[in-house]
Amino acid sequence: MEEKKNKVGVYICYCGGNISDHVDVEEVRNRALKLPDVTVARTNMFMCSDPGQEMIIEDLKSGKIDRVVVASCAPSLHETTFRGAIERAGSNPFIYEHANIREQVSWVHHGDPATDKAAILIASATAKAKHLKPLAPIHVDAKRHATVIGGGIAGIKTALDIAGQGIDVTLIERSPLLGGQLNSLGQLAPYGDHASDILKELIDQVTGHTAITIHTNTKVEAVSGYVGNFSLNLLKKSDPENIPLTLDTGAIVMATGSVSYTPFKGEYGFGQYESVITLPELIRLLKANTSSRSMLEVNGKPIKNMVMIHCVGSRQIPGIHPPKENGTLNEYCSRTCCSAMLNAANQIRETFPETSIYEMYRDIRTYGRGQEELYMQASANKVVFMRYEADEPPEVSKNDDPDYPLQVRIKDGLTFNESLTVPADLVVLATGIEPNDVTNLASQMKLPIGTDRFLLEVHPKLRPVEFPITGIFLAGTCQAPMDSGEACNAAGAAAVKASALLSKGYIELDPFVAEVDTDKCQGHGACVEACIKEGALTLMEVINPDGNPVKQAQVTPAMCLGCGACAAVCPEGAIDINGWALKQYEDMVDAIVSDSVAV
Amino acid sequence: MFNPKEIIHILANNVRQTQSPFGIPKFMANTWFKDLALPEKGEYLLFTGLMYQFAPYIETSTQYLEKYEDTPMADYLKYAKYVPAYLSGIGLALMTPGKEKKKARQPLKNIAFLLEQSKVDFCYRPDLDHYSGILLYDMGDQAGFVAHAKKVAHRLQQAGIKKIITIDPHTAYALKELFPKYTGIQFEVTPYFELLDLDPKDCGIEVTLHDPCFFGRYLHVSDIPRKVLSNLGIQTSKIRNQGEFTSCCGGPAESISPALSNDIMDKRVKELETTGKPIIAYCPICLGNLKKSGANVEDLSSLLVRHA
Amino acid sequence: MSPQAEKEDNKILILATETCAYPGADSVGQAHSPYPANTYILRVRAPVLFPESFYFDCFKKGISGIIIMSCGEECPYDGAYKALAKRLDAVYKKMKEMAIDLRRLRLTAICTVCNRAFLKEVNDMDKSVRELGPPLVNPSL
Amino acid sequence: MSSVNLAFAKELKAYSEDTALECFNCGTCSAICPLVHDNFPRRMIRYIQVGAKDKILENANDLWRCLHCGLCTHTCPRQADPGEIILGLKRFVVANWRA
Amino acid sequence: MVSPDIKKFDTLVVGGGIAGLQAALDLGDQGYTVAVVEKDASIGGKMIRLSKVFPTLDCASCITTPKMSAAAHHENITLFTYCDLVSLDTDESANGSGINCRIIQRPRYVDPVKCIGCRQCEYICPVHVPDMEQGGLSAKRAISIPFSNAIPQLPILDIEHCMLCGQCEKVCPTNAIDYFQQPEDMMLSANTAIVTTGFELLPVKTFVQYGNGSIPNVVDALQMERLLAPHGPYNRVIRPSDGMEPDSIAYVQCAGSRDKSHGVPYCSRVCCMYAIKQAMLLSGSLPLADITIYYMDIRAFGKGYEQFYQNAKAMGIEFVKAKVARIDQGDNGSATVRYERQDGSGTASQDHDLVVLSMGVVPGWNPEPICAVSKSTDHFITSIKPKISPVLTSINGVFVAGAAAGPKDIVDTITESGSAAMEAAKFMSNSPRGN
Amino acid sequence: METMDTDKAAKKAAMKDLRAQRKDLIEAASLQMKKQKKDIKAIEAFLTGRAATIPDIAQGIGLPTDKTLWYIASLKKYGRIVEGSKAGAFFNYALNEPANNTEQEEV
Repeated sequence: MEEKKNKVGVYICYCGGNISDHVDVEEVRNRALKLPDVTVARTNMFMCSDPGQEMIIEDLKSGKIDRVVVASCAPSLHETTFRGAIERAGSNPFIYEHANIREQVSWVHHGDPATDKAAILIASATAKAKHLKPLAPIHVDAKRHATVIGGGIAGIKTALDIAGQGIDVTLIERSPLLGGQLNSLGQLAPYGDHASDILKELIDQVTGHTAITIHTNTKVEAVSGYVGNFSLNLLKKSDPENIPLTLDTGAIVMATGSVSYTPFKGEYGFGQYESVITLPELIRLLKANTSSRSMLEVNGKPIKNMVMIHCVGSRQIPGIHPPKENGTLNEYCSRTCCSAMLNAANQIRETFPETSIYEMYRDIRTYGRGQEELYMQASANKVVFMRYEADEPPEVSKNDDPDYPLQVRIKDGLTFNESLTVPADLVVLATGIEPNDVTNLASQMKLPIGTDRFLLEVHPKLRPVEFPITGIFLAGTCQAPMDSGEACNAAGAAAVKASALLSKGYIELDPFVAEVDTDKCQGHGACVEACIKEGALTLMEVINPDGNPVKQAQVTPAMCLGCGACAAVCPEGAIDINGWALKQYEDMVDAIVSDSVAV
Repeated sequence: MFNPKEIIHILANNVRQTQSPFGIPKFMANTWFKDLALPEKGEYLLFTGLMYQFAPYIETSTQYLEKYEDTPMADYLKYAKYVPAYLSGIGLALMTPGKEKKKARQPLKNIAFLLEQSKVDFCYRPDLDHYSGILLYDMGDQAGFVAHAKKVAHRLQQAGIKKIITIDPHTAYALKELFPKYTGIQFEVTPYFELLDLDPKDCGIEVTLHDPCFFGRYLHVSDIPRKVLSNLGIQTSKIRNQGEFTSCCGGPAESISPALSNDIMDKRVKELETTGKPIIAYCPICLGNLKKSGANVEDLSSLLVRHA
Repeated sequence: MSPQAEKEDNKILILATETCAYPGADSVGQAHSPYPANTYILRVRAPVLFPESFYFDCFKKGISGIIIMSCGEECPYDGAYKALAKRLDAVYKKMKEMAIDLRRLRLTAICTVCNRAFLKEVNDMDKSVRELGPPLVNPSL
Repeated sequence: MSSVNLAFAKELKAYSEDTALECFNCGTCSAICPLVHDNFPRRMIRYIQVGAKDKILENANDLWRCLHCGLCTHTCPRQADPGEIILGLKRFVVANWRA
Repeated sequence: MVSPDIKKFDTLVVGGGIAGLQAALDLGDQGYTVAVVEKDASIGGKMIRLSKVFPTLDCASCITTPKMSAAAHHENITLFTYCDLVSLDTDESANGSGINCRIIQRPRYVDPVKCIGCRQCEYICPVHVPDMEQGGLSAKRAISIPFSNAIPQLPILDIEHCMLCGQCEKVCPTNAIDYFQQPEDMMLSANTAIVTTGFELLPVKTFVQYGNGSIPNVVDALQMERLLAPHGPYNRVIRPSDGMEPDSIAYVQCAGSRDKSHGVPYCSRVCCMYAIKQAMLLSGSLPLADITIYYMDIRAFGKGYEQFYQNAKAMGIEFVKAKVARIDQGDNGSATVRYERQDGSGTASQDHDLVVLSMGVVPGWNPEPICAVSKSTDHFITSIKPKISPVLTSINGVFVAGAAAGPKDIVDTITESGSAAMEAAKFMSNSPRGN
Repeated sequence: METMDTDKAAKKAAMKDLRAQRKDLIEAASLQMKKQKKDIKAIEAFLTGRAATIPDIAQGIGLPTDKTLWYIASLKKYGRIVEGSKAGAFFNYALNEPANNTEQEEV
């Protein structure tokens, strides 16, 4: 047997049956041991657990291994865990390679093919591992400054929180006014706080804060740069000469907010009958209403019977609800409307006792603290509830009765599916939440957008306020519908991440960037031509060991994206990506085609 | 099922004419105290509400109703209203076996004895002991109930009564909750077992207590008889539906649908019998109903008297 | 036939981008949707890394089919996708010359939640390579 | 198809505590009722909520199947007191018969 | 005067569940020192005990373990597990900060320094005790590590069930067993505190309707999580009464929530989604089983939740709008649920092989009389500014996050924990006592 | 040596005291352990040479089915029992032969 040059340790996880139910883990271990570079192969019920990690640490410390391959779940879950373990063993975290044998093997294949494939993936990871070398994170100076895009409550709160940590913040708002959607709200569910009071408190703080610069009426035109060193081009609408402002910043928080859904013409009679209005319109009416009469008045007319219809433009179902002109459908729940509807109903019933209210819902979603109480209160206030199914929504039509210009017919689930008619003189539609269209900005910044058209976080639990692009975060209703308190929590969470990132004044980045083999580089310049990031790769004159000036490629690591466009074109194979080298892939393919471990 | 309209009519008429829902004249039903020398003055008035006394008659009438439920005969019920109440009542009284009537007296005698043993300063005034009208209330004859309750309450008030001992749950509920609400007259109402102060013993037996709905759920006093029993060393077995969650014996449905009543009763008896212990009731309706199903049941007062 | 060939002739190599397609494949796993096991997914930062020769080497080594699962226009490396597309044009051209069936190489965009698209691509390729068999590319070419 | 009538709840007020609208139609009362019968008492309560007076009078006899045992009231998650509502309806119906 | 025995930290986190760990990590990453006080023997809270989590269906353990591990190894974070919080005082005179607390670490009867986690003691121990980590459905030994991925990996000797036979002591290779171990009293001080004490489920025992916990095969949702977890008591879903693979499974929603008669009038917020999630997992592992969810309103309000619900419907999971009023023991180990058919066709009794109760969520900790932080009528800790910063409590410098401030799912909990860490950091930046 | 002996003696005395202190708990635990030992023995005897379902085992040894499952689950956890094929809606359980001398978590 030949002496093993590399010392790769292979660690295979049972994942509590998740893997071992379909992959013969012990068999895979035995096959891995036969691989030319593997000196140790071990298994564990949970590789990510402390005892699992401890195995790796022990083997590294005792010198049995100098490269680590863990075969377990998707690398997105535990790559950092194992890199951390390697670091704790005093080794360089980048001597690590991951084999994904759960999401890409045991959960999709069964029986012998699963075991064979797991073994091959480990062989291939091992082939890559032997080329791994210790790397050091790239140190990038970061501007201790953050930019918050969007001046609604989430944006304001984010700005205040980051500034509270002694970091300068610029807050950018497209409209002339800070406060966003909260400006159009009145008494908030469930505790009755006034939106205006909340805004006043926060806006006073943010405008008075010395570390916060506010640009209202300002649009972000362009974004460039990278973590710690972003650059934004701003355009002030008030500026007649349209001179763009440039802003250098270390981190960006997207807090671009949302808008209320606009029903299409004829949706529950909207745009067809003037007595059909949206919930935001009702809230505006309530804010403005100073009448001391016992009935709510709309356009001078007292309202005797009001029907409120839930889930308008939310929870839409393909095949039942017609899509918008652009083909979109709001399949999500808008989260806040149930409580807002009940809150409005309670206000009306308590202020205008002669106005009766019928609420037609699919599910009452008073999920949060103090919200079920709103529902109870509405019942105590004699609001009548009726329930409809998505495929048989209430029908709003004209009524012959002069007292009630409209009637709403509903097949009421609560009344044993009987058809009931409610005469009405006002119909209010609980219109949902839609994200502001930030496609332009998002595509410039490479931010993912979900199928629901909201900005998409990396992972709802692991990294709920982060984007895959380092240094850019998100908060508030640009991510999903949420109420004011929830948006503020998201703001706090985004702010804490941004603060941690910027607090030191420098950032450590993944070292996966291009590196030039100066022995091989002949200065062709093909790589520089192929490079997609301006400034990341340049041709420089250097003095070769013979003392002669030659041209050679040089990488600016903080700028390099690590895409590898350069590696593909170098005729000498003199440039490659650290940790993701072309050579490694070639060897991986060799391991895959060689069936040595699959027998 | 009988037509409630007819039943209510008869009951209301009876109460109006004879102060008794079944038309039984009080002098015929209320005789339990006659051989006891009960004090006529005391801190508390013992107020039986005549429920224990009426129980055997209810049973007789149910037997007849049961025969005719859901038969064309049920329709003849409506003619009952043309028969004077006291006549039908006396008929009912005559049809009820004397043995049953005698048995019905025993709990009342027991309770008087237990109160004496517990040195409760109480009196009994047959002239003040009236039916509470509760059945009218349960049937929805609000006007009939209020008219009757007002009469009863006024008499008690005029007699200067402040504190009342009740024995059955229905009367207790009527006097405690309904009288203040509908007559505006309030008494301090205490179920008899709450006043018992018996010498502690160690009987070492176990019984299954069936809580009446009104004591268990409405008046929330079902833990008190348990304490009284435990003081005598009598364990009460735990069943799923007890206390606030007690199951109805079916009794109150008797007059409208004896079949339904039987159904409910049988289910309840089955549950009570799972423990294998003697069953104890403390409501005349429950007692009668559970007995009817053949359960081994006796009144709480009888058990207490035996071990006090 | 060699014993190895009996094992699995038709290997499919999938180059899946780290930000989109690779988590997309994970998402298929999370949904426990089965697909052929002759697929080998390599996590790549951007497929622009691979020179033309890489693909031919793969075919020479015995890989039956290659699917490049990129981020498409969502690619975090601005411009990389264009370069990749251009390179693949050249690859296809050469494949034609070498009489390698064009179905053996696919470029597609797979997002993080594109389960159905992923399955379709994989199954289609599997069908193709089963029909075509292993590539017989002259190693000297 | 019938039209709702909110005024009915007001009419009932004279006979009962006004708690019918506290009910959120979970059906616990009907399921727990020893009557084991036809969505009772929620059917009645729902008819009060939407003001279906005619339906109540049509099915009035059902009310007297209620034993007033209180189990529904005890288990009502909204404490709408269905037992008392049924008693109130009995009073309303009796008054209606007598009227 | 500061006694040398007092351990000083920037922030004290009460509760080492996902909320506490996230807050600790967010503070630790900013350079603040954090003490995490946990009552259980392991950190990880409720989340580490779950199977998979909605709406992404990734395994709870896979998301929790990295955070547990990161917290355990973080240079700025110190864990105090198996500790009772005895007092938590705030010294208002110290400029609103000045948190002093006393904790008592219960004895494990195992020396944490000597123990190498080899589990020899566990294997040799002759006494079986119900494993509450597995919902009591299987047994562990009287000395055992709490669960496979517990942190720290130290066994606990259950003194109530120990025969003192000495076998574990004999077998231990490092002499780590210490039968004489005493509770350890510790004093901690900090500038800020974050309360992340989580939740508990209402005990089934108190529900007569559901049989007081005495009807076989009626389990609560957390027990069901264990049945579904790959390392659960049976490694598969079978009935606890006799090991039968259930053919029909029912979920009883709002079991104790939205119910004034049980003193929990509020919505427990997470039950709809976890019931749907469990139903989906079940239909994966038992494709032929009928799964019914009895509900009042489906509250799928979060990001991706409604689509998750619609998927479940499309998968054939039956949703019945009804509140189950009563459960009785049925034939052959089944449980019978009684409910009203909303369509007007009367009352129904349906037998199921397994019934899961989505029990109401109640606070995991009552601050009285340990800490003066105020509670609301729902007994959860009061949030004084629910619209601006839900993490602020009645005490300056004391913050709250996660289910301690009302029932909350993991997504909202993690975000709120970040928010609490932010507020604590801000408080310390502004406070003269801060670092 | 002498100090060690005294240490040992002191430890012994302390253990004696501790046992006296915890007398009731120890008695209860011992009783429980004996019952468990008996039950487990019965299960193992029943399963010798055959696989059986929970109802079969329970009936065979006269234990309630839930308690039987509890034991089986626990024995399975520590590798003494393995789950076998499905028999109707139930699973067969068998002894893990050859009986492992060293206890291990099931994998």
